[in-house]
Amino acid sequence: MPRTVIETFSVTRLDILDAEGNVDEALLPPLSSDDMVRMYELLVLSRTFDDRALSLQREGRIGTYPSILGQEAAQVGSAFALEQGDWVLPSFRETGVHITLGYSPALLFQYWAGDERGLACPEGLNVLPVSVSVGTHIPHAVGIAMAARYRRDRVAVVAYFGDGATSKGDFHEGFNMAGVFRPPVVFICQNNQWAISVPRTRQTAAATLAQKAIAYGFEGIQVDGNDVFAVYAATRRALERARSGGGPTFIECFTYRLSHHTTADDADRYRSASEVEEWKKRDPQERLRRYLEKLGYWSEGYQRELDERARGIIDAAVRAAEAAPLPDRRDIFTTVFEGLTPSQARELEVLHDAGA
Amino acid sequence: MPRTVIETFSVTRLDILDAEGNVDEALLPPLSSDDMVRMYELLVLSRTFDDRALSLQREGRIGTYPSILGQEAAQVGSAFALEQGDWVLPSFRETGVHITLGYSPALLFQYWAGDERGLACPEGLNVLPVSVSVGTHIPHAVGIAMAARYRRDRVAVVAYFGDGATSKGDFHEGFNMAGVFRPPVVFICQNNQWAISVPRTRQTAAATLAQKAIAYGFEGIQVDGNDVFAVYAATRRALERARSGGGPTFIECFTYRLSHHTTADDADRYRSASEVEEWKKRDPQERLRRYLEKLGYWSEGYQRELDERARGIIDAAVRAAEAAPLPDRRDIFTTVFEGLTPSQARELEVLHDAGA
Amino acid sequence: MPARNMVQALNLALREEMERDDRVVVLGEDVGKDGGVFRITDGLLERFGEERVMDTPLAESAIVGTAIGMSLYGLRPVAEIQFMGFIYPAFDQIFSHAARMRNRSRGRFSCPLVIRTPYGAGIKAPELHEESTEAFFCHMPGIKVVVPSGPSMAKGLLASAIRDPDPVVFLEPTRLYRLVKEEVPDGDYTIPIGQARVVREGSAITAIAWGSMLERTVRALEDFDAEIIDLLTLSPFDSETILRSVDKTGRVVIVHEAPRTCGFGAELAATIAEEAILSLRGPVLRVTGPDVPVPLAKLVDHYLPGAARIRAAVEELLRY
Amino acid sequence: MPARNMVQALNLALREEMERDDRVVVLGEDVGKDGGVFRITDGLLERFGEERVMDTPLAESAIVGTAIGMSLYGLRPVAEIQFMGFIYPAFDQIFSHAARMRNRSRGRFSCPLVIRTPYGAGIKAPELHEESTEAFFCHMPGIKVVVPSGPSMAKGLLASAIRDPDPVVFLEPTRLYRLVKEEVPDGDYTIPIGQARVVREGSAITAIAWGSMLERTVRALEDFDAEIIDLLTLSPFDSETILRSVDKTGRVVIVHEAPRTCGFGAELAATIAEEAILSLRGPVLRVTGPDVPVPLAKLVDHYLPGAARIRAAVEELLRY
Ligand SMILES: Cc1ncc(C[n+]2csc(CCOP(=O)(O)OP(=O)(O)O)c2C)c(N)n1
Ligand SMILES: Cc1ncc(C[n+]2csc(CCOP(=O)(O)OP(=O)(O)O)c2C)c(N)n1
Ligand SMILES: [Mg+2]
Ligand SMILES: [Mg+2]
Repeated sequence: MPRTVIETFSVTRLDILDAEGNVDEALLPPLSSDDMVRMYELLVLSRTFDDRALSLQREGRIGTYPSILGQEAAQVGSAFALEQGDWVLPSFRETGVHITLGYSPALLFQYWAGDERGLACPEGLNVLPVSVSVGTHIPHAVGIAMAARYRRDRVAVVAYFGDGATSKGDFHEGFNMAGVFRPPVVFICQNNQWAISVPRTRQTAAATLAQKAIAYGFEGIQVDGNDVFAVYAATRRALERARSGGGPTFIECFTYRLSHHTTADDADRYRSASEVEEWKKRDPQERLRRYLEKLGYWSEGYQRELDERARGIIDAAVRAAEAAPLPDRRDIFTTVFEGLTPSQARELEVLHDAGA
Repeated sequence: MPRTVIETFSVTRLDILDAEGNVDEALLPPLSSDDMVRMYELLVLSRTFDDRALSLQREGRIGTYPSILGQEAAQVGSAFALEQGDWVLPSFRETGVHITLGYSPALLFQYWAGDERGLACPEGLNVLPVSVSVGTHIPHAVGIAMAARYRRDRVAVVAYFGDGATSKGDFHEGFNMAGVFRPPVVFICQNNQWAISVPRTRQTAAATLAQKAIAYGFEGIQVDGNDVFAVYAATRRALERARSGGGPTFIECFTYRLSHHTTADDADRYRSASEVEEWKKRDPQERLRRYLEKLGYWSEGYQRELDERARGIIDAAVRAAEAAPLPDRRDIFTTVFEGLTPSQARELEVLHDAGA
Repeated sequence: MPARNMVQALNLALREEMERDDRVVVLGEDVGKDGGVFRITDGLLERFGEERVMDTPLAESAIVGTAIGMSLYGLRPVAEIQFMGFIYPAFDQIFSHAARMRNRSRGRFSCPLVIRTPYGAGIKAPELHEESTEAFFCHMPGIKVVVPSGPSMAKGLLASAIRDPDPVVFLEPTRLYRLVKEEVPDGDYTIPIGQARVVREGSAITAIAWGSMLERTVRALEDFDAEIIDLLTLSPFDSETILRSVDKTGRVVIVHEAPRTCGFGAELAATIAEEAILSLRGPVLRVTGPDVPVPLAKLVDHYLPGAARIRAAVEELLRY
Repeated sequence: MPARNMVQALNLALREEMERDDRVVVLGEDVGKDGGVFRITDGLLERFGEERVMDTPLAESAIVGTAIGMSLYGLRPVAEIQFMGFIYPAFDQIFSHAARMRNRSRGRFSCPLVIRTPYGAGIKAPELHEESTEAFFCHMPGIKVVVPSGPSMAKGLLASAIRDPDPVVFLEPTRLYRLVKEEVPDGDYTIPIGQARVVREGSAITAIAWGSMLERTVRALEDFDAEIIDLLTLSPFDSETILRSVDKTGRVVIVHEAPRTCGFGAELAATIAEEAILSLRGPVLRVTGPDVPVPLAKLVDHYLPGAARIRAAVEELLRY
């Protein structure tokens, strides 16, 4: 009766496309050249949105905005693997996911300008409103996936969140529930190394976030989150597993938040410029560009044309968002319940009369 | 850039005393024969209390009571390793811990009879009130341990909870906090295989509970929870680690709840008699008895004398508990805050006047 | 109509709604094999299977959180929280998500779910097993709060709650579970949410109560000319029925077992002070639990409003 | 006395209390290196070190839970919840433990801790960043609730909260953080918990407000003979000061930004309807947020009570 080893576990990491634009051909997922170009264009479009959002915020035309700079591959790569009909639960920093899924950038601008109508997901897409409360949407993904399976729909569900969210009780309760019921759900953590000012190493003493899945009896994997192919491949495999009844998967995308936490934050207070510089070298867009260049799909002219196209799309979105009439003040009442309550009906009148 | 293994983990289990009363001498912790006899007597006393509590409940003399039958070794063995001054946070099923620590059985009876005064821990002992709300006391243990370390007190903190508690958000948040701050805390889970009607296998898909510590970057170990020496040895080692700045440890005591969940439960609705029979063969008290018998410390006469002594202690405790005057009805106000609030002062008068 | 206690009535409502609508599913701790610690879900697992009756891990936030997810997908989950004292870990899910998903998505998504939980004191159970913190949930725009007062109300209101398009917190007075039997109709039978019930007409005073305090109020006031209102829905509550009665009687006593300060009685009294001040002949009195945690068995009877205190309040009012 | 805004006043209070008493420690998300997202804890880490100023993981329940543990051991933790909208995950810890530990242990253990959190609307931040759900915490026997209305009140009340032997929820009106500067005394200076403040004497009407609504109420009623009460402590609240004023004026308007139903205004109105009914000349009016979630930036101004609504209520009352 010695002290016996009763279980062993390992955590693996997937890398396909390196910072110089070299790929591991053996691991490259089946993507056509059109797909790869499309991925690149989505990276560019997401970054263009992000850039514009930061300017709009500075000009006071939208409110606080969380930049995705540096995280585009984690977002585009994972969302690219999704199918029509899948359900997506973003956190609050998923511009690249929204854009990849075809969620209108105009709606996104509207939302960031403080207009709830921006979160009214168009029919045909199943993108839940952003969850401002960190990590608390994770159990919803489990429930949606359980319901989809009950309905025998071949739908998968993806929840996005950050490294900070892994400390939340709802992360744990949701993951544990997912382990027990094994519904078709994929959890994607963008470990961007920071939760506002708290570095990953002080968020948890675990060596990796991926290993947290061990606690729930399903697979956790780390991928290079700045490698759009690795993110895509891991997500695709997890979605296949989900759809085929294989249960949940946890994907840790190892990436970096190159910008401040939000426009209200000053990251220089808590982290070094040199760390940021190091990570800039691993830029997700640049490495795909290099790869495409090697393949002959990229040229400076193409880039100019692409940038222009992206700016055009974003310009139009900003125009559309800003052209939308102000929401009716009665809107604050109309979607709380299916109908108005008696007290709401009375309040609506007061609001209407006094106007202030 | 293949898929690389970046971390590996293993979970170990400690067994020292088997069901036949054989020990692995190499692993036996340093315990004098007096210690071993004392442990045995505590097992017997705990079981005597438990037995009496069940009868008192049937007679309507106390309220709902959760039996510890089968879990005595996990409780006595772990509490035996504690030192004066250590802080203990029980769940609601720790009679054996209370008794081992010297918490008055009379107070325990008073508590189970519905009198809060039973939870007023005597000075000199640091035993928190039972936490009825499952698992929610775990973060308190972390905070106490952080405070003790801040004070440079050589105090360790032990929190007890069940397998069901491992599903709670507070388990996760507390464990994660403990991993990050590494205070002197030991988490002891009595995995008694059931959370009311939910079996361990449906509580979580993890193969062991011990492996959950991997998520938090500290050690988790499984011990045979019906083996008082293994429990003691693991707890002792964890406490030493805690006191010497080595941070938290998670101990999963693999045991079994032989009785119903509480006196309000009927376990026959959800589990088989044969499972219970299997576990009865691994009775923690019987195996220590066999070992002591082999060593020559046990005889039938000794057992008779011991049983009588235990009954005497418990009889006296019941008498003391039932002799306590009813609590004053004003007591419901006096310890909510340090003083009475104005509204409480008014209410106290109403209560006093109307009396109903 | 067969006589049933509240446990049987609730069980019947669940069974019938599950038969009627395959969107209805049940989840919670011990709701399956064990049939619930109060047996409200007894027999449902056998009848509807594991996909519709789910024994969950011990995790209240995730019970409500996954129920939210199911409701977002179009199901009608009925989540059980084993006792109201364990609903607080799910507070954030209820407040931040169930209550707001419709509004947050401007109507694109909604959460038609029911959270059932045993509620209130008087069964001499351990700490946190006797809570009545209904007022919390009444301060959450987007949540409805329903409290039945007996078997037949329980059945009809639970059916309505399950069919309601919005999230409902459904509070079941534990003390009443097996206290009385009543005629409870089989089949399609609902009590509308949002309507109070005048249990007894009277003209000298209006007494408002709900849940297990209703029965106590009715008994306490047998010898008074009191109009007794069973509130049934606390949010949104039926101010019309209340104001109509207050107009008639000019005197009001509100009875609830929750602690006084910021209990739901405060909202009722405030509404009356705002809308019926000119009808009032005396103060609006609240007979409530005091501002303390619910005591354990030995002292709980000093906590709960009793007949003497209810009558004393009415007698005081009648002097105006 | 130097002029300080509320951020500086709170920062000073923390620094001085930490200097005064080594039991005082600070913990929360981003309170250390970053100095807090509103800079309330700026400079404390440098001054007092990592053992007393703790950047925690993102886990509100554990922030409050570990603070409870520290307080049980005799420390005086000040936990920051980054915004009130993220306090709900810690609701169970506050309700089931902080509020009850003293009572549960019959006085053997207690929880002298402070939970600070930015509170209220008006800064056009994202969802859940503009909450004012103070009423929840006022319905928790065992918890005190304090809301300062300006820099000097903030400093004095925070010092009192930290020295208080019981748990205090300390709500900091975000909109006021940098709105005004005031003379704020250095050194040992406290404002007692449990006492309201008559900000302006008057005889025609009593207006009660707290937090950021106070400033708005004062400005709205400049031209009225209103007695204005700054409540400061919501639990336990100072009913004496209120009733004395109502006795004098006979008219009351209560202003708060939380949704009306079961907001703290309900308790005030109910208390007045119970204890001062004979002094009242008209209804007790509440000017509050409506029963909806706080809207985002484009609509939030239609949510918050404004000067026009406050004046309209007063004018209505003056007609009685
Ligand atoms: C429950 C909750 N607590 C606190 C906050 C405030 N807050 C917003 S984002 C954030 C950090 C989130 O970190 P992470 O999960 O890593 O996501 P990231 O911002 O890096 O994308 C915090 C603390 C919040 N939104 N929700
Ligand atoms: C938060 C919470 N939820 C639900 C309950 C009701 N309840 C009491 S004990 C129990 C099961 C606990 O199981 P476990 O943690 O394994 O401890 P055991 O009873 O086996 O000792 C449940 C669900 C509770 N007390 N607290
Ligand atoms: Mg992050
Ligand atoms: Mg168990």
